[in-house]
Amino acid sequence: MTRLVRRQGWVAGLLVLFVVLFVVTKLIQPGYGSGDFGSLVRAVLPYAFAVAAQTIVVIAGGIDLSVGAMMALTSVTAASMMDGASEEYALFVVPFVLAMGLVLGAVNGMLIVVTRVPDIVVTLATLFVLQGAALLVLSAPGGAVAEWLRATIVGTVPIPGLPEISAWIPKALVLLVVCLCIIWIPLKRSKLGLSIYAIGSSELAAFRSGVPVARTKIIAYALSGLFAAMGGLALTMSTGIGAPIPGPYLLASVAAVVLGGVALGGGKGGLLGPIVAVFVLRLVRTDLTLLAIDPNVTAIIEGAIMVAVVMFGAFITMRSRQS
Amino acid sequence: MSTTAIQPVPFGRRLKRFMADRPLIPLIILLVILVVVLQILRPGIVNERWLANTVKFAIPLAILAGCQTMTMLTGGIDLSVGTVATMSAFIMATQVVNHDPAVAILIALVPAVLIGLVNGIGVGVFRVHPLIMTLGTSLIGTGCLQVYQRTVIASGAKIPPFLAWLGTGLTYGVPNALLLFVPIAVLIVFTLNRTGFGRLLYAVGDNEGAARLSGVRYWQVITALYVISSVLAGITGLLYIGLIKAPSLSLAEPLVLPSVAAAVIGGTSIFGGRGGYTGTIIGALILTVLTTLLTILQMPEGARRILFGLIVLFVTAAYLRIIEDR
Amino acid sequence: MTTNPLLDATGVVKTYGAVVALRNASLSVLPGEVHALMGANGAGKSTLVKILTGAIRADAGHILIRGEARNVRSPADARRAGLLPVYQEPSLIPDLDVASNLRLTDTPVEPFRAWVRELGIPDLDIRDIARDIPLAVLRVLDLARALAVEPDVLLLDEMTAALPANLAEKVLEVVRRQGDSGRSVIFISHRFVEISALCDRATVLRDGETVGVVDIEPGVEERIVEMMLGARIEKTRVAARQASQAASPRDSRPRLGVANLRVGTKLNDVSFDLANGEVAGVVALEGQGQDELFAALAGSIRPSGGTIEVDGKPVKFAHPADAIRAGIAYVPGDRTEALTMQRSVRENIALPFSAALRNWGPINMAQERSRVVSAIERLQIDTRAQREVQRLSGGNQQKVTIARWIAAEAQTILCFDPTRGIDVGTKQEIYKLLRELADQGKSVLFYTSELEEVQRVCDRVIVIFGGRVVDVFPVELADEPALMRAAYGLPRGAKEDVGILADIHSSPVAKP
Amino acid sequence: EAKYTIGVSNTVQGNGWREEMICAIKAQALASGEITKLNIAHRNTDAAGQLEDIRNLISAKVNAIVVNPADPAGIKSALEEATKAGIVVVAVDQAVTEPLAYIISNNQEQYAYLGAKWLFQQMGGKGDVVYMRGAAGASADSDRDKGFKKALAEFPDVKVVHEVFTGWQQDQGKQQILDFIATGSPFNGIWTSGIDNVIVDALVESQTPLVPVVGADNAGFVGQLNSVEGLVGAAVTNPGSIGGAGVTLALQILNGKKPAEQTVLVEPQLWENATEEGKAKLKSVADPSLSPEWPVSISIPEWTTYTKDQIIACKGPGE
Ligand SMILES: Nc1ncnc2c1ncn2[C@@H]1O[C@H](COP(=O)(O)OP(=O)(O)OP(=O)(O)O)[C@@H](O)[C@H]1O
Ligand SMILES: Nc1ncnc2c1ncn2[C@@H]1O[C@H](COP(=O)(O)OP(=O)(O)OP(=O)(O)O)[C@@H](O)[C@H]1O
Ligand SMILES: [Mg+2]
Ligand SMILES: [Mg+2]
Repeated sequence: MTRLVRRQGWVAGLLVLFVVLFVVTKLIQPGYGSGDFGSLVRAVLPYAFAVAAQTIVVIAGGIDLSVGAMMALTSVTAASMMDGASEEYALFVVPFVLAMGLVLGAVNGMLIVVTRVPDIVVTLATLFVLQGAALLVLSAPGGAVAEWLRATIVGTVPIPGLPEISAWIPKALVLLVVCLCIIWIPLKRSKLGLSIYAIGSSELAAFRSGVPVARTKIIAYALSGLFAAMGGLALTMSTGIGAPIPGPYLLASVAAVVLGGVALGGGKGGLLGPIVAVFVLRLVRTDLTLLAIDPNVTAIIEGAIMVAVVMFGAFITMRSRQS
Repeated sequence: MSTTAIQPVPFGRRLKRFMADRPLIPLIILLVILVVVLQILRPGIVNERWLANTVKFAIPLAILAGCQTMTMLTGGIDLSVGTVATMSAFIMATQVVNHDPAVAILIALVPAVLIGLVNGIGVGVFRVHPLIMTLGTSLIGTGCLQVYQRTVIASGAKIPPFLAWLGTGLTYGVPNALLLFVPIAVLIVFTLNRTGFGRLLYAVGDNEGAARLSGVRYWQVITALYVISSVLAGITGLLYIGLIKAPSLSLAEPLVLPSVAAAVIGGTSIFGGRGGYTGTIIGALILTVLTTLLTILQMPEGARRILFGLIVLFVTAAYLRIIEDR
Repeated sequence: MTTNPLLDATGVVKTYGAVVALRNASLSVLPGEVHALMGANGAGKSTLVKILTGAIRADAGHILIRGEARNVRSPADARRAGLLPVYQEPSLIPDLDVASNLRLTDTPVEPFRAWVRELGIPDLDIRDIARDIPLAVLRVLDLARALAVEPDVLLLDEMTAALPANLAEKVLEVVRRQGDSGRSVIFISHRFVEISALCDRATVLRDGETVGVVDIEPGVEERIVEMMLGARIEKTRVAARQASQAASPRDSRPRLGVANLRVGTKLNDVSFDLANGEVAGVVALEGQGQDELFAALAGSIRPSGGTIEVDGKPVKFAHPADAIRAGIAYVPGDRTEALTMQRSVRENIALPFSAALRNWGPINMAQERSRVVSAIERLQIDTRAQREVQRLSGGNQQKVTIARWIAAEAQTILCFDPTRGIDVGTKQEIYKLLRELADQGKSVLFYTSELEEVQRVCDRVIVIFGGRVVDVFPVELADEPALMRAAYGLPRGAKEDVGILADIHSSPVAKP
Repeated sequence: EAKYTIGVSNTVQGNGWREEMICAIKAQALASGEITKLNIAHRNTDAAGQLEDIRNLISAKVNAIVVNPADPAGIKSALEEATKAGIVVVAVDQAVTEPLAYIISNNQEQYAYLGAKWLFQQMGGKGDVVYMRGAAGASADSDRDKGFKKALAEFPDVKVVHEVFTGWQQDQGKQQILDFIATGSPFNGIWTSGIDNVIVDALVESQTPLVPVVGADNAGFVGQLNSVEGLVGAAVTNPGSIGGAGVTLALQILNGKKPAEQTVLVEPQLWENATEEGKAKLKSVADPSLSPEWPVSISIPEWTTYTKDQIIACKGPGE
């Protein structure tokens, strides 16, 4: 029990924080309802995939500066492929783009393994490469998206007889949960998942325990690429276009990873924490808008929240270590 | 049983070992190669004027990369340098309208010291990861700057002539900025190699526990470090505004990632405990020359970026290969 | 004998830049034997083990497993070939719990549990995170994990070095039986007792070269030492310390006074004095509170009660810096805790000079150099690979941790198992050094897991059991049986038999 | 009589033009006296982020939204939701594809065309031009590119000798032009996408013969056109105060005065210093007290009613 609290305490704290923020939102804007919650989830979508992409490599002891650029590239690729194409063609585009993310992620991993240059530098270099590639695909925002794809994140999942509840289950949320779980849960239970934690915790010890370090690292980056590609698709699905300039997803993903209780340095944490952290951060944004806070002050508030939460976490660990 | 005779070491290996012991040499060779490529692509470009320009633009980058080098030695990173430099530049340019330049510069360095102090305390006392800590303070700093700029919209902005002289001027073809940079570089190199504080940076980054057992107080070292880093960033901002002469709210932000890259290309480990400043200076020069190279090449912007990424990766990998004697 | 060797390595070469770790090493292990690999610090034992198990690549050499040349490129390959190592450093993944560590290596859980119990740890929770487990237990878990897959060849690199006597006994017991059941063990240790109790043959390395293979029989120790040390032999002969040599403390006022010291639940009520010019030994089984005692005296953790006096003045340490200012230096048993591995020997030794705020300025290089060099000479540190401490062998690293405080002229040195993993020659040097320090009027508190060292070095013995001082006696009375009894919390003069396999958890409680 | 809440969404922060736009919105809201509260979402983000901001504004139940779109098509879905909820949507600076939204915009294509055409005429219809664009992949940049190419097509003897993206960053622009100057390649004119005063600086510093330069109506550049000896150039207006006009339009619609057309284009003007007439105009619009990154056209006649003091104070209702 105490072990569970110790390991999941941070995530639980974040969930509580989210609920508190939700109540606060309701107080600020009594009309805040299921539709607005749907908007929140749709806003969360690209961030959540970006943060999942980041989480997996951070757990593996790396960092991926190219997530934002990867999302941009996959997004413009999807949008330009679907531009003027038939609705059915999208059935081919989606797997193609996902595979592209997987492969490009694996290339990231291979470059790290082969060149032995630190992750942060390799992914900084691929950040430029992917950005460049995105500009070659589309030199300005454009492209299109299949209608059915767009519809997968609009509206709610109907549950017969329970309209009250189903109003609170946006399709975007279902899509998010399904996409994350389909990869994360089997991974977490497999030996591969353990290996990813192992190389993040101690590469030497992992190598000596017989973990194929290079292969595991490449797979971690490949999965990161896959999540980033989902993020790119989510961008295209919500905007209907592809934009070659990366959005603010890189820094946001790093911040959410840390807020979610994943140690930069690797080996610790899970996916749930960072995802909840994303929800919290997006809801803070909503509240700032609802409160009509001076926009120049919002940057200060967001920065301060980030620093304060992380300091608080550091403070707790310090206290618990002393006792 | 006969011991295997010591065979003569092949030339290739000897050369490699020689380079490994003097990591600056391969780095300088890489730099020269880039310059030669540039000269081949655009014959005549490598002239006195170009050299002066390159040095002028490399200097601010090199000083910020110095901040990264020092923080990276302790296993940290300082992502707030861009914001700090921008803040001090912007504040100086707007304050100098109503104050003496010396006073304006002092006012401009106050936020630098404050941000450094907050970073240092966050990292050193509360043990927040430096990446997050400096990211957070740079967000806060940017926000504060936004608020500040609203109060001075009407006051206009000025660049004190001596900063412009320092930033853009040449004396006998040599950039005046070197007057500022050479002492700073000497000071950083000296600090890292010949002072107790420098030793502690390496020690803390390598094994904090060991440093503690030797009586080192981590928070003191880290706080001092981040304050120094911030002040250097502030000074860079003043120099940069002298060079660019256009105060803007994102003036030095584009230098942040390159400053990290310059330190890494220069052989400083982001995991701490290993590296030095001389390599970083060459790293900054390499990046600056590379930027020129790509500006000069006429190709689509996308291809340009791809090439930039590939070359950075290649240079770093080649350099690591050379100095790693395995 | 006609049996073919299970493992046969010849002409193994490994160089690190200018440092030749292995020049021409060979090793041949027969089925069913426990084979000792011996050599002074830096002889290349660990390097050879790493090569055999695929953790590093050799530059040259032939390795045959059951007569076949197999390409062992990684520890995973080695496992498949039936070779399982326990390296000098723990290999459990720090952030995973024990159960996950087992899964990662495909280790069956039940046999593992059985081995762990057999090795003397009855109450292991396999959901504990490896990081939270003490070093000695981790080593045992590493061994149990290796045993559980029933390897053909088990390679144990200084397995017993970090273990307290009771756990070491169990390990020896178990390893012995491995040989009996037809499997082979390569056993590295600097302790001759263990070698003679356990091994059938020994391969001796010197400076990266195999200089001989001998059968272990009574009296062979002398020959092994000769082979190991070569020319160094003469300098290191130091007889066991005679009781009559014990220096009487010169100063009546104690240098260090500890009264009723308590730390959490581990250390309850410890009181003793340490005089100037005295070496006091601390003897305790694993986990009796000695770690906490040393940490509290070193300023690393805060005591929850009691007082510490230095030179008669009460002190409170909030940080190791405070202890250092009071002239108390701490040498941890685990050298990775004390060294900055990527830095030079010189910087490691000089580190305390720069620690205080007022010493952050320019360094007087000439002065520093002379002090560092004299400390290096005094401890005879092998500085061939001095640009990075991590390239030094384990024993030489250990010396650097002590040299630092010799250079800084600390008045009181707290040595926690300083001879862990050190060869005989170096051990003698360290004993001599500690005595010299005492003769210069310094004081030393010395914890050791090897009881025989007590007689050689200490003036007085402080025995700790269950977080309390259960006995203090002069070195004259400290023969091994007496120490062993005391360590188990038995009163002096008690006649109960303390078997080497006695279970500490059910052993009689100390009488106050 | 103040009764409306207006939401604002903008996706670039820290750039003089956008800051002026926000201040114009605030000043106009205050000057109109009809607005109780402004909800401003003003940060650096992409189209998806703008969708989020617009939806938050819908949640906040504003009466109208003034939006500077990150991309015309990318935010259609949120704008649709807004118009469905009965919120008046006014896009400024760029068009949007949502049919029910109103647009009051600077004509970016025309902006580039006007400046480029003037430049090519100054060059005598032939020679080499340096083309310093904005940010690669931004839609305003590609609109301007169309205008530039249109002008270029009219002058077959003009060649683009060097094309780079400044990313609308002063320091990059300066380094790029200095690098180009160092190559020694001759050039006869420079077209910039608003990173202009550093270009003039670079020419002066490196003692290169001055060539005609086209920029935007930023205070710094306008000052240079008036003061730098031998500089011939033109500033094309691209008023940031369009934001204020957006507020005015939104209020008109809320008050039932719908414009005849969905789209109202504010045509750019060109101020040059090649003629005496132009010089006088430039002298009259120059404003050295402004931040050099701010456009000098701080108001748009007929559309904005605030005073200069009000926009500089940058305070909205209730502040
Ligand atoms: N990574 C390395 N780089 C350079 N030199 C190394 C490296 N690893 C080991 N060496 C050198 O190789 C030699 C043999 O080291 P090794 O660790 O094998 O000794 P050892 O016999 O295990 O000693 P000990 O008993 O002290 O553990 C030493 O001189 C050491 O300095
Ligand atoms: N740069 C240096 N080079 C060589 N030795 C040094 C250097 N700096 C300090 N020392 C020596 O290291 C030891 C520790 O220095 P430190 O000044 O910290 O001692 P201290 O006991 O704290 O001083 P005090 O007793 O004066 O308060 C002293 O013996 C000092 O002489
Ligand atoms: Mg060893
Ligand atoms: Mg002193």
